[in-house]
Amino acid sequence: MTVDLLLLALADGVSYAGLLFLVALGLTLIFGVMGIVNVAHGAFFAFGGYTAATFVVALSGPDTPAIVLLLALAAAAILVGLVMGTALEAGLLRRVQDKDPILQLLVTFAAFMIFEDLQRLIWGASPRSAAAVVDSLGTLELFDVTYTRYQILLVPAIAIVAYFSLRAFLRRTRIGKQIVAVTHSREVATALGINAKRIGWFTFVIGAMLGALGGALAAPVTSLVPGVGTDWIVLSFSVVATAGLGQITGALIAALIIGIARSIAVYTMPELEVVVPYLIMVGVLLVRPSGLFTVAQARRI
Amino acid sequence: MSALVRTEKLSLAFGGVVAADAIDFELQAGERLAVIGANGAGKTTFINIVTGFLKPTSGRIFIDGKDVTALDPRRIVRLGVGRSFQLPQLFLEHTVRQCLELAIVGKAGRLGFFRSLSAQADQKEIDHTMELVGLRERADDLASSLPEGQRKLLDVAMALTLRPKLLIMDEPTSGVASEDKHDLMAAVMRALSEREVTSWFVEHDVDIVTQYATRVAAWISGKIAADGPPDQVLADPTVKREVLGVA
Amino acid sequence: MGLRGLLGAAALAIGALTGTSAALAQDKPAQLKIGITTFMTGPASVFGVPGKAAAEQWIEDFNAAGGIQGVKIAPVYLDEGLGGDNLLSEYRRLVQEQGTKVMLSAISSGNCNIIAPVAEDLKVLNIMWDCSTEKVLEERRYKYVVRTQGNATTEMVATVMYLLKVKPDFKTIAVVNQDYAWGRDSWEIFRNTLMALKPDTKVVAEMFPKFGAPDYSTEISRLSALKPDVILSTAWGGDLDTFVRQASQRGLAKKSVLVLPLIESSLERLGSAVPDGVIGGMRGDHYFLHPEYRNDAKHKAFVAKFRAKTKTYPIYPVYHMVQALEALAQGYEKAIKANKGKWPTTEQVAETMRNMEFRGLTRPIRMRDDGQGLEDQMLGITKAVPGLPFPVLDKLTIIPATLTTAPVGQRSPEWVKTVKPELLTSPLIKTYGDTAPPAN
Amino acid sequence: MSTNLVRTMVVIGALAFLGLGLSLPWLKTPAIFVLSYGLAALGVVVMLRGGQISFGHAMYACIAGYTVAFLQRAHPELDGLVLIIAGMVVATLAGGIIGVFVVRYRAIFFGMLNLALSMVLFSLLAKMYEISGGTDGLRIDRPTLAGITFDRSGYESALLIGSLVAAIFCGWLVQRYFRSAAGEALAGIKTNEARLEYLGLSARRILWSGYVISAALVGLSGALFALVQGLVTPEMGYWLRSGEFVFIAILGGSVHAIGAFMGAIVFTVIKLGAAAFLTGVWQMLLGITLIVVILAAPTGIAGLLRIGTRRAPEGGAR
Repeated sequence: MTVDLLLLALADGVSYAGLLFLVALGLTLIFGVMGIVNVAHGAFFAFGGYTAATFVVALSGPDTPAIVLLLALAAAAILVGLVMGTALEAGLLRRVQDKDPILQLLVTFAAFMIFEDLQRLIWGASPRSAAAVVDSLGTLELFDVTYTRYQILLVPAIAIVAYFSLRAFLRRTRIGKQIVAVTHSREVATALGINAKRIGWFTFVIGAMLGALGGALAAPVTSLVPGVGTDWIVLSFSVVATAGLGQITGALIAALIIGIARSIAVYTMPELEVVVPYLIMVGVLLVRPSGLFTVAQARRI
Repeated sequence: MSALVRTEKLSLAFGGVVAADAIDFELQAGERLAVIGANGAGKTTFINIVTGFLKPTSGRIFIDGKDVTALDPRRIVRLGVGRSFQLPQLFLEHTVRQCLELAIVGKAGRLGFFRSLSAQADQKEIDHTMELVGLRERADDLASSLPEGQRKLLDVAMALTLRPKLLIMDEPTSGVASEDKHDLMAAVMRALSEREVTSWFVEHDVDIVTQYATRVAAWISGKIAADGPPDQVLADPTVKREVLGVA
Repeated sequence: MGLRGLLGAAALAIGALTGTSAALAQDKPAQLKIGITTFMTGPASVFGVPGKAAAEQWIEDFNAAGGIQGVKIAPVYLDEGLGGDNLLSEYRRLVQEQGTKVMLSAISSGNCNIIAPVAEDLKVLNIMWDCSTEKVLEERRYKYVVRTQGNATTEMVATVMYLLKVKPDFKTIAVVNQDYAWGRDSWEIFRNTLMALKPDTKVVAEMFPKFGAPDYSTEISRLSALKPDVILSTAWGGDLDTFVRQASQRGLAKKSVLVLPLIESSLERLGSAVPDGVIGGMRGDHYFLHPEYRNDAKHKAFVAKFRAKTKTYPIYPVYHMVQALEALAQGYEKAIKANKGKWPTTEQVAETMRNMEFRGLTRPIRMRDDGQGLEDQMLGITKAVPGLPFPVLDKLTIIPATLTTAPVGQRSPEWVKTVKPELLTSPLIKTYGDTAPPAN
Repeated sequence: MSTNLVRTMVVIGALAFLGLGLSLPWLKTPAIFVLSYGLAALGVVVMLRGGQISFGHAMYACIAGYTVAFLQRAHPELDGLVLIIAGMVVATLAGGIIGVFVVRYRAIFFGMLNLALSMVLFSLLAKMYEISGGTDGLRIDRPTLAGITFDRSGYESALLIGSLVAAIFCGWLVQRYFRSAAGEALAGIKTNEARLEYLGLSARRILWSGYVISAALVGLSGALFALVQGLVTPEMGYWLRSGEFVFIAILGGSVHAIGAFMGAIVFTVIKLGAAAFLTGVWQMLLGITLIVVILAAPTGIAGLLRIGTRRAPEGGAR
């Protein structure tokens, strides 16, 4: 494992971590506010990807500028996030808010099963891709290995922008502060006059958009097939659990750890590539049950 | 005969807040100790430390001369310490009878996997305890259906069925209607005297303290400010100002 | 009626249920029910869906022409995309409940491994129409299971021979195969053959990404850094599409020669994304620009009708489906003749299909005694040509199956180690020049 | 009152299973799947009683299944019953060892750790092609059952009878466990774990014994599934399969052991029914069913039928 191979592994690892982070960010944000792990989050990823692929294929002509295609990806993410986020939060989760958390988790599992078939009914089963986006951005050389600008520059850049803008949003804007308040305690926040219902919906839609954005950004580099959502749910769980539920900065670091470890595994022990995220997750959970970055709260009696 | 409970320089701090400040304390068998103090003075925390729920930052705890500092609640309970809680800690989805059955079976230590719980538990003992605290006619109702006062009773009853040597009660009468407070304490004290059980209870109502306690200890910000016979401690000027709020 | 009574009743019932299977059917059935398993979902649907279209088209024409002595074929399609265990339950339901007599299954080598013993158990004729793992027929003698196309050995030995003819002096090779039976078995045979014919070759990387793995970027980065002379991938369907697309985006083909034995099925979908100079195959001699058969009446008619219906040229799974159905029809015809005109039993048809020769759309196939079909292999090199939106396979060479298939009863991984370099110069190998694009 | 209702339902259910098996041979395999899923869901119900939900319990079905496959590959002559018992024992041992770590966690962390462990097993099995046959899995040839060699349909009937007996026996045993001191203490963890500690009981040990029982039940389910299917694949341990077991447990209800089997029947009927008539939407139908059940009957079918409610424990006060 020479140094330049390590750097190559880092390049791929960071790019993969970008996608992982975006999807995990949506999941952890929703957990922070709603207190449930949304099993249907993988459906946001899948629908985001498929919608993006449909838009890109429709728009891409021989000379369509890259910016138009990128906007198509963003539009797909926003549209999917809004529609599906609202449908799931307002339509379903609000009805089970007071029920046992196990039942809330299962409602999202049921929603996932519905979305899975819905996706096949809409887009069929043959693979879809939005490769035109990657071609439109060209390539660059790194240690005389050709990389696509899309994967090495764009995806990590979007992930970083998403991280900082979300942090700034939560710290500086009014709605952002309300979200943080509801995250810490829904009762106290409501007592202070915060419309927890509206905040819950708003955060859920933001989380859904982030999940969909992950899918939209993955569309150009992968071929979307039925079942792609299922893998991404468990992968995002591994990031969120490693970081600690509700930890945004933690999710970025955990995504980097898992993304780079997975990429290094391809170079050294390709057999273990698929197992790496879950080995890390088990390792961390055994040592720090509530994740790397969460302080365990003492039980009050 | 060594003290039933003894602590040496017991201290615990949460961040800046000192919950227990190097407390030396002794409780002899047979005493009926009432603990008074303002909210946040460390009364409950001290109980949590002695019963093993919280680990002290320094100091030692002895029960019957045995060092229990490192033990968790389960082992301390086995040494004959029963405890009831400020907020009743019940099995809300079980009936009153089942809560008591679990307590008795817990005392025995062996949990059967096949015979039903009600078959394994000593029903005579349970009926007697329910009679004592007046929950007999609510035996088959869910714990969640009980009003606050009866929840307190059940909480104390569960500690009683453990036949403890020492019964620690954290504000047993708070939440109980004022006219029932005395009936509750009378019933509990009757049960305790029936089995010579030492009792240590946190109480805000001065009448209850004077009528049922043989000794009073006043907690002020993590320390024992005064400790002795009830009338002497209640007359102490710092206790009157800090604890009782009397000018 | 407590628990004990129940157990007594259960013991009684056990005797009643162990009856024997159905009696021998002699008279001509109203229709011949057959089950066809193919991928209708998942990455492999780019394979399974055209295969299904070919079956529908062929059966429609065949029934119109009178079927098997008046008996029409009634197909039922099962989706291999649902996974092994679901497929197995549906397979059993078709045979046990709906009395299906013949099953054409499967595409995935994994599914063939699962289904073969069950077919033998259920005593149903099972034609392996597209899966290629040689282990199925080499590890056990089956009575009811045959394969109407070549196996991994036939293809991999031919691919190594073609590679050594076109690029004899390469030193290093890397492999990126799908992680399941086909990916693993094909590499084992390819490597053993290569080591037998060119022992000094160095394998620099062996990678097996997950079947249906959507993203090869990390693997491609590693291959770009290693710069092996040759990169082999026996991937197919959606996985191959993704791999070739990402490889061409990052210019992998400039530094290494790509050897993609199943590329023919992806050419039209990938179009200009396929660079020139890729060594490619088609698991047989199934190419609509086949030098010997591009003007054959039966082949041209089928290609034209298929293209009209599906707007795409037929790919090799289409040819394999037609081959299986042709073999089935000719098998029944021969069995009826041998059975003095009466409708044959499944056992008789299975027996007849063992040593018969039949023709699909290209070169005829000879079925061996162990149920394995001998299918000649054709390989070429990709080249963009005007007038066609996707590259053609040029410098076509056809290598007869008799040279590259392990004899009956021998295990392939060991047999390929005995392959001699003289095989490369056998007179039976036919080579053709440039491939002209289609006329229309 | 409720026990007679349960007994009659068990008898009717058993006769229905046997009757269907007799008349529609192809129904035997799905019927065994129902019983196998029911046993697995029963394992999940044990955990639900303790207030814990695990999204990884299918790993024990996977462990048992692969044990059967490996054992048969090593000793082809072994009888089916020996294989089932061996599979169940190995799954139980695994549950015991993993349980020691897992019982330190509660709620979402308990679920996550189980999920992570099952995904490690799933990924490793899918990867180690030489050993575990990778994603294609391992085939299992038809063993003898209780010494008798059967042809396919006899084998299925014998397995159906065996699974039925196992299901009834396990259901009865688990229901006794639910009512026992250990079972009620497990339910105590759900409502107030601290109180258990203050009664001198170790919540971890109680949850551990429940975890081992659930691993054994899911193991038995996996071994039966492997034998009737004749194939084990990593999918047996995938998180979706664990999700299905939880689905069935909630659908059936955790108030009584029979709930798990009711849930399994409804689940399989919808899955097979939808697959046959409205191909490709069976997952959606199941999803809708689950939502309706959660909204309308959170205590599941068994809860709806007021089976085994707390109101009057068996025989009232003695």
